[in-house]
Amino acid sequence: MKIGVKILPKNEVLDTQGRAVESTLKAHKKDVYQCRVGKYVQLEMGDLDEKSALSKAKEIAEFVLYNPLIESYELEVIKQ
Amino acid sequence: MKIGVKILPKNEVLDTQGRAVESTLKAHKKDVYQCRVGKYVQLEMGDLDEKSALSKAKEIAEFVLYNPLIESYELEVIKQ
Amino acid sequence: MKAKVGIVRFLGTNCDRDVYQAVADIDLRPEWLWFEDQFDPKEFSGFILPGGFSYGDYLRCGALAAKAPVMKSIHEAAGKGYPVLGICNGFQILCEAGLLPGALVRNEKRKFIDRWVELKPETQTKWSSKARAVIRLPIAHGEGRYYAEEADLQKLWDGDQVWMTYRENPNGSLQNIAGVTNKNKNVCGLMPHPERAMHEWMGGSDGRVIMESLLG
Amino acid sequence: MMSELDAKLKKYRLSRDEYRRMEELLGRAPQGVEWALFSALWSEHCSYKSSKVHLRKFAFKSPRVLQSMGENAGVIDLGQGEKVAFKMESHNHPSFIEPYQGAATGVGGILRDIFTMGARPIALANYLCFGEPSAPRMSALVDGVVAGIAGYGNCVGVPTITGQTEFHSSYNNNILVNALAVGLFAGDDPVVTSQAKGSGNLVVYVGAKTGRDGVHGASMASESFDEDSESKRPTVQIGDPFYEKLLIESCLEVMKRDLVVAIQDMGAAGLTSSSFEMAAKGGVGFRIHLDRVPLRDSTVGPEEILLSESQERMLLICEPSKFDAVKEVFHHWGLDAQALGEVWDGPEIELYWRGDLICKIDPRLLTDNAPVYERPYHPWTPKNKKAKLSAPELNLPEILSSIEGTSRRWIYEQYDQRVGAKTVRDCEDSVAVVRLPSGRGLGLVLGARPHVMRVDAQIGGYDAAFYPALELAAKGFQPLALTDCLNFGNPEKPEIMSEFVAAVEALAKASKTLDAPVISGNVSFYNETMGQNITSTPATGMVGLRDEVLKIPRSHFTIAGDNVYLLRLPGVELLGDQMGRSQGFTGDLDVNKVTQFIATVKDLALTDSVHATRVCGKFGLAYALYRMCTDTLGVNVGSDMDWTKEKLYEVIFVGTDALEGSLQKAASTIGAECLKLGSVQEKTFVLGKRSFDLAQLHQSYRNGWRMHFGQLA
Ligand SMILES: Nc1ncnc2c1ncn2[C@@H]1O[C@H](COP(=O)(O)OP(=O)(O)O)[C@@H](O)[C@H]1O
Ligand SMILES: [Mg+2]
Repeated sequence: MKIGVKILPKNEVLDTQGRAVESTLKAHKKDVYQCRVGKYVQLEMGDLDEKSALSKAKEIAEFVLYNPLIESYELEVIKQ
Repeated sequence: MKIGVKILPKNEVLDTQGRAVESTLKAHKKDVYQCRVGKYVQLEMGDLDEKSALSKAKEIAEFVLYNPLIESYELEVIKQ
Repeated sequence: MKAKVGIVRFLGTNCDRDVYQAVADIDLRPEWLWFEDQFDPKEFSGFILPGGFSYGDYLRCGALAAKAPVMKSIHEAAGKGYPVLGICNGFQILCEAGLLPGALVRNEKRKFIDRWVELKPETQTKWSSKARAVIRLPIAHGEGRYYAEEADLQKLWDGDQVWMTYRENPNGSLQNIAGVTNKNKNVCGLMPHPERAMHEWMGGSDGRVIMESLLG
Repeated sequence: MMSELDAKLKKYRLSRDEYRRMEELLGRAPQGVEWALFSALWSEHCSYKSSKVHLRKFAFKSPRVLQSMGENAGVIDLGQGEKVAFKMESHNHPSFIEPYQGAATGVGGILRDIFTMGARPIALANYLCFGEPSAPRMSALVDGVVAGIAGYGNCVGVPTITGQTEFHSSYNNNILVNALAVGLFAGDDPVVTSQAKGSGNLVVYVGAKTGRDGVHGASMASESFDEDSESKRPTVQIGDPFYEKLLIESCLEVMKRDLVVAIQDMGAAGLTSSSFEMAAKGGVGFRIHLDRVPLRDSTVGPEEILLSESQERMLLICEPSKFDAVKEVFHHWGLDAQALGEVWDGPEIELYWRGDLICKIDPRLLTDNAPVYERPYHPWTPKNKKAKLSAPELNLPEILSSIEGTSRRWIYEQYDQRVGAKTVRDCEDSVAVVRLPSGRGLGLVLGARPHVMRVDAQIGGYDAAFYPALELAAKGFQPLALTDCLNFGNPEKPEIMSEFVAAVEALAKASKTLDAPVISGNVSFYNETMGQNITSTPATGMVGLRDEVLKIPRSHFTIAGDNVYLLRLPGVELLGDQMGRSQGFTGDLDVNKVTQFIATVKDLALTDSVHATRVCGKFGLAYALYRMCTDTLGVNVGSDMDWTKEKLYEVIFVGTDALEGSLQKAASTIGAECLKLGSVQEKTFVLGKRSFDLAQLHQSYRNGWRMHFGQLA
């Protein structure tokens, strides 16, 4: 079972990368309204059912993968 | 319309961050089989339908977001 | 007998030997503390978490190191009022470990910056009893931009917890913050590197102001 | 039948002659993995087959040299118990394909060459040649290469203290990325070699697991780029500076504790080159079980294991009784050590895969018996020698904002220049200096100036040693030794080979007269893309020594009122093709005179009356004077001079009145000229009849980079 952890910076003050991408896109006439750049972590959990995989992933995310002061996260189950 | 771009190091390419996170998790008895660390980009595309949003996101991803030599990516439509 | 100063080494820490030398230079006794071990703070007069890419700065600077077993002892020492200093990556680790408020995020221009900067000490701490009006130290970081939510920033100023500010902001730090301290002023974090400014031949010796505060 | 052979030869990048030689040496046709072994070890990159006969010209005896060419890095003795190892290496092709990882792994590779000798890396430098800023991909290449060097060096914790960055259209499709590293042996640190010894000793693999990274990389690097290079791409090698840091600490520890017999990094051609070279040097054989190699991906097969260039791996030989201690050290640093097999009397290397012997071969067939070529070349005849050069108009603001002339701060601000706490002078200075434990200064400068090479390969070759030696001398350092990285085009073309031979012979002669031997180096041929060859670029790195570090002359003006002098050796005058000027030179270069000039400059630079010095270089005197200005201090030169031509050689001295006498005396002794140019003044930049606004000049110099690379700055 694979779980994806999507992590995004909380507010735009922090997202210098997102802003840089926005301005590159603008310079090349590929504007978007907003671009946010964060992290994607894929956890291969082995033989767990969906529920236990999600709960273990949540534990891991909160243990170390994200910093609540500056980031928010979301989990997803990855279908093969 | 929001599109998410999930970017991960290609399978055959060494993932330096994933390797370090994996061993930290192991040291804390939170083992996973594998951990890959990449980027997550969220594009706010405005008033586009799903199909055009996806095709514009694809163009953007290939233009600037990912490095085809070492990374692969996937798009997702983000439901509000 | 000279007082022992504990210097914490994580995997990847790369300013460890420099801090060791700086402590020896002011005639104190540096002693290594390994990330997997714990220790009794009583044997030490202070602790330093050196700078430099623990765990490659992977995931988030300082995040992986903050979970190491040695941090339990650092927490304990901090709680008991021992002087604890985090330099650069050490500062990031202290923030990630919750020992100091705020976070250090990527520089505004997204590039690593190596440069000498001028700093203004804003308050006295256990690490700056002899501080002057302005000190000059080198910075070397890619993620040194101090961030805290607005209300928390106000609390920092109100609580006299802003330790040092940049005279000219190099990295986009909120309110020019270069270093902060905890309420007790025994735990301090600083982005610039005092250990790289210990002698005239290094280009300046203002780093002594900070290291020598351990001499009491 | 024949075409099958041809296909095989093409795949393994071997020639028909080489095939015949393989048959002869083996007494039969090559089979199985032997193809891969020959392909890797007989590649230009590993075998130096086109350069070997000429590299011998560098050899001369010097009591200072402890290790020289043939080992992973050269080592010199500095006296007082201190020794340094240093070496320079190219990573041109990989950096053009993937600039960040290419440059990063270049830094990682050169560091391994240093610490594998037992030296702790203390400094890095990089020599970069890029194309025109407007060339396709160029700004991304610049951005990626610099970020890669910074990313690796900063994280691994070795300061980057100097560098050189050149721009020219000849590099548009073939950039150069050369990295240099210096390592220090302090106290009784042993110098460890790669010579395997001792039947029954273990062959041990340490570091990262093996993947398919860079398979066939060595033979790729030995080929010109063509349009289908794109499709031949192997898996990109990813560097992990964090892992390298752990390797440095653990390897130094096992060497210091005398737990290993020999050690070598797995660089180009990975396990193959390390094991075959170690065995051949020691005159022993190995038995290696390839299936014991730790893999990142279980589908990697024996041939790929042999050729993989996965980063951050080392091979070491240890006595069986010490293996547990070795394992413990690596384990402490979070790494694994895995025994692959053992040393035996040999002389063959036996390779096993899942119990079967798949190859048994004498390693010397692949190393000592690699082909050697005398590629055709012509004796050197100068093409650009002129009777007279007319000086171009001085347009200083234009020069200062040109890509050749503008500030490199954007680059070096991204490098940690001070980690290690030894840096005395950093990238801002023309000579970088680290302080040795004895309190003495070790100076480091890079040399080779492509614009001089384009004027004349022979003068350029001399200059590749003399210019850095003079820069060291101007700061009071005794030049000690050189490393080089010879970047050239296709050696099968006689005009390229002629430049190679001319430059190598000139460099060898200059190094001999300076008594500064070339102790290590690297050759990078085939820097040719679609028929276009790069400027022949024999990059060098030179180290020098000085007794103390507090009185080193500055590179900029320090005190208003100081006198400004010029010490000039008559000889060669030169104009480079920068900014579209036509090029050429006049006069002859007298090797002995230049050497004497350098020695004199060094003695003068040690006198107390000297406050600042600078060697004049690109763009001539006016540019050099500008580069000495600070925000507040400039210079007033009374009379008009030749502002734009380059003279080989001249040095600006700045200091008190007392300086004049010693300069005059020295000048007359060695047949040089000494001119008093003027004096240091606040906020002034006056050259004869012209007066410039210093603040505006600073703007040109500082904003130039942004003009050319707007999106980066
Ligand atoms: N790639 C680089 N890495 C580090 N430092 C560099 C690099 N390129 C240039 N520099 C630094 O920039 C400064 C200016 O370079 P250059 O124009 O060649 O002047 P100089 O004549 O002083 O060497 C030098 O001191 C050099 O150390
Ligand atoms: Mg230079």
